[in-house]
Amino acid sequence: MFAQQLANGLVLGATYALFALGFTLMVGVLRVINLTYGFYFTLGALVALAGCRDLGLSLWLALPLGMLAAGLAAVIIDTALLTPLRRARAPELASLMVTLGAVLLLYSVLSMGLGTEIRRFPLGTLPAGAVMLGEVRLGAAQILIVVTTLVMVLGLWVLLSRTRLGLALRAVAENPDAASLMAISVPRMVMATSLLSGVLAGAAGVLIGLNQNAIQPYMGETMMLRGFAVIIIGGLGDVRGAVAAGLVLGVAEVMAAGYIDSMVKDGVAFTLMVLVLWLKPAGLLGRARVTRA
Amino acid sequence: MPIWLDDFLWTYQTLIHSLGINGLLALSMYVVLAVGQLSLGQAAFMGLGAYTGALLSLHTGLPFALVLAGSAVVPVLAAAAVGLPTLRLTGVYLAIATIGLGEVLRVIYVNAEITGGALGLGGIPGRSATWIILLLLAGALGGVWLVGRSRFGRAMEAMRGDQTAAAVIGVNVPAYHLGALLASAALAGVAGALSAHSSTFISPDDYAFEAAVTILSFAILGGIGSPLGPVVGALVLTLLPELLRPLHDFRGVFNGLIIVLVVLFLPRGILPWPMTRLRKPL
Amino acid sequence: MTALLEVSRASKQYRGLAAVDDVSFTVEAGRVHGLIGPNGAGKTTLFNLISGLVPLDEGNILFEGRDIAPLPIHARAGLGIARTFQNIRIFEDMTVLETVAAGAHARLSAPFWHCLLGLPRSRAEERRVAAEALEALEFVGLADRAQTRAGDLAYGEQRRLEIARGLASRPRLLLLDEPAAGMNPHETADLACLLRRVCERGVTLLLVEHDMGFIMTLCCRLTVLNFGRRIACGTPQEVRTNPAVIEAYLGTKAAARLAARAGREEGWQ
Amino acid sequence: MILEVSRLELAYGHTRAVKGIDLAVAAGQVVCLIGANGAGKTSILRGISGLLRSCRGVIRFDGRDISHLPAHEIAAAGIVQVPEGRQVFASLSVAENLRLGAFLVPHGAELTRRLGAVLGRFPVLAKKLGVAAGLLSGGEQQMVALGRALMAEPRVLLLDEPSMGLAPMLVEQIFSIIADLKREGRTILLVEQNAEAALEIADYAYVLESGRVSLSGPAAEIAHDPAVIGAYLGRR
Repeated sequence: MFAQQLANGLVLGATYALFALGFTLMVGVLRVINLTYGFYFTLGALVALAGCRDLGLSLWLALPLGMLAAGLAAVIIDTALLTPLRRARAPELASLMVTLGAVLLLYSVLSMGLGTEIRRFPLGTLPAGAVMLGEVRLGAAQILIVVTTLVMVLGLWVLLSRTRLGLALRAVAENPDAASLMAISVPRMVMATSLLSGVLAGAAGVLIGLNQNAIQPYMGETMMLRGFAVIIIGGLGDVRGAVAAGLVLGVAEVMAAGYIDSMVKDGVAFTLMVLVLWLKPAGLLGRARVTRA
Repeated sequence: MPIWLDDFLWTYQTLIHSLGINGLLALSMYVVLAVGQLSLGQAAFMGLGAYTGALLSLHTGLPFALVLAGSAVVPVLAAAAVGLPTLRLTGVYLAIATIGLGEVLRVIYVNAEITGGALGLGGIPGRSATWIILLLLAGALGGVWLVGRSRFGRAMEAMRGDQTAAAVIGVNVPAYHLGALLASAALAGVAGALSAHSSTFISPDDYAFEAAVTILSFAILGGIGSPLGPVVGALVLTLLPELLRPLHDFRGVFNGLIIVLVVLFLPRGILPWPMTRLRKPL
Repeated sequence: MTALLEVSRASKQYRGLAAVDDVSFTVEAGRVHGLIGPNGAGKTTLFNLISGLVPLDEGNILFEGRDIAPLPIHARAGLGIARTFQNIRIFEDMTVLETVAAGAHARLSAPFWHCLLGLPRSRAEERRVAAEALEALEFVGLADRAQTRAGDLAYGEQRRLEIARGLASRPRLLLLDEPAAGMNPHETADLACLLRRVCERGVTLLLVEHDMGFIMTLCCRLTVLNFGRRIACGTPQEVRTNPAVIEAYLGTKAAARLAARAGREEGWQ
Repeated sequence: MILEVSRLELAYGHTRAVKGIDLAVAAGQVVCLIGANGAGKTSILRGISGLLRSCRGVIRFDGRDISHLPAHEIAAAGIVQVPEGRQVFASLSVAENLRLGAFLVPHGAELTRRLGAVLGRFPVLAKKLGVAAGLLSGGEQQMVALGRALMAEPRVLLLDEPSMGLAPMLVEQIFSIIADLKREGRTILLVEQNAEAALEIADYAYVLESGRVSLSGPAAEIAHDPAVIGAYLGRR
């Protein structure tokens, strides 16, 4: 019983980590809390759904399609809204506000166009069976989520710490002006970050959409609350922290629902977030940036 | 009262009420923005005030003044819980924590019995007279204006410019952050109670994300040069959908668009002029 | 002479790196005290410790005999400690006059309720503040710029505005972080003159500076830091000839130049 | 002339910082810009390196108009700036900082050769390759900034206040490094507060006053100009 709970918690945590991965990347490299992130999550799920349902594509085609759509949307929105603010060196709250307006606009348009009813992936998109690990039962969607999260976390880590692109991204995160003096094209790096974050959001949308099998325009908005909790608990822009925080949050939610009351579950993220703000505002891992006057 | 005025008030009562209430909400947003912070919890504070006020009116025989006071106190407590830990951090943290507050309160409203669940609360007595709303708005505007023109307003403007430098000249920055957040929660709570007692029906959806963004759009459109800006912003954004009926159905799109356009192209809003405090003495 | 500021055994670490390591020194009232040392020696950190921007790990800081280490930043301003910043920090959107008036914040006493209700006491105080701010601007030579937006001032003017803002609180101690940075010799000489007049008004100055000529002519006492530790303390004459200082900070050439210059100045007298 | 600037105007928002400047740098020369703060020295360097968009005027590099290129393309073309206040990537290691200097060079022998050359010049850094640059002392950070720029093997090096905020001893060291670079025949445009040392090292100098060139000529002549002595050299 406990083992199953723990496994469920870890799977849920993996979805949160997966969701927060791209968000953290945006916060870390672009230095902006981009509230439209949840929209890319929704968009990925909706596009993949349309691919499966209306075009009859297999999941293995629909998934990259959803990821690509989300990535492109992220690039377009960032270029249209945030690039001008970056150029004008506007304060960080201005960027936050612009994405806030944008996300309301985007969701409103989406729900006017599609309605707010819940849509589902057709039966048979995923194999129906399940795997038993001792007493723990894992469904196909859950396994897919855990595996994808592992692959993406590892991939992102390798990208950031082992490649030239990753080095350039870290340089841009730290000081865009100095990075451009190193012959790094800052606009291109910003685009790469947006694309990558959008793709990660899209992947999360498709997989989490499959797992919950309830897709509607505001699903990203609901998920954002967890996203905020994860980036605060993990420390703003800290990829490792985000993964740890996602897992902690998932396990805490499942345990709270199992041992206290299922109603409590939705309050866990917020409670943990406020607790961390009280006790360890730099995040659980608390890795402050190295700077010097 | 002349008959025509009575007629006018009767016909447009709902509109006048929402103008006054939205003006108060815009002021509550202004108070936070004026110290260089951003709260996305104004709708949550408003909702807390609305539910507190409605429940007090439905279950106790308290006079309306005390009901309003109660609706100010409860959001203030919530604001303290969320605001205290973020006071020493950058504005981004308060914004995130307050978005979270709105979502959590929504879950509570929907699940709790006393709040009427997802259906909401009905049958709230219509105790918000027009004059009460307008008097409270005028009082709040006057008070915020006078404080803004005083040494406190100057300290707030200094914090907006450079928080560290303001602290070094003796401004108690965390105290100002907290004070502003609490005052804004109280204003939003009162506005919420007034709206509950004006519409007589409330539901959790009234205080969701969209409401939070709408309140922010008032302040952004008006600009925060002076407290008049947000109030005028609220006026414009409340009247426009009335005048242009089609806008009514596209409110989300419209308010979102307003924020995007104003931040990008008119960062100081439509009333950008700052308050003058000191003139050079002759 | 009494000690206005007494820093004793102050330490501060950042991520295991000692930025300030067991530093003690005393600033006497009415004097100009200089703090010098290589970049990264901990001078700015020490300023931040004194003004309260960062908390002290160990040791204490006495101001007029009172331990101020536990006090928050704004309370130290109230006691009479003012400072300027290495990278100028002004309120760009405020007028010059308002900026200086804001500097007087810690001295103002009109209660919140008076301001909220617009009572006469608060308005009288505002009039007094405006007059005093203008006087401070005259003192630093910016009176004709009173209604200008602070962000529109030229670089040197912004430095003087920061000093005027600091003086507006009527401080007992003014901390100046590289006030002459980025000034040409002409402007530096004007600044030295201004700072001497500030000192004559009874304000004690503690300053960090790299311009050795400036330091040597202005300061009565110097404290030298290196890698967070105090390596010397004394009169400019003593410090200039101290072998440890020459090795860690001045280098032989600069020391020789300073000696020649001091010799010349003595010859003049 | 390897670098030629004509009638350059630059502005921050509405304030014009540079009001029509002509200057030229010949290959192998060290040219310095001196002047009071706010005279526009740093703005000119930022204008040349593309960090600040020019409003008017032409910047030619090897005869090619580069005034409208973005900063990274100018850097790629071979004009590399060491910015004011060093601006090393504080959270990245020294090795990573140096690697970024030669960002356009893919892996391989060329990279190793350049790194070897830079570490040969700054042996202090060899011992600190793994350390986060933000934890170094000011003088070491300046070496990282210089080394990072040299990794690009630039055709023109723009140095913005390399001695700013450094101890007198380190100032001497930095100027001796610049002297070495000059001997090796590198082309340098130097902005310096320390006019005395700058004029000593430079071949040619421009004196700026509120956004305009007030005087220019061979550095040795400028150093003896009475007006310059009074205003910038502070010699008694």
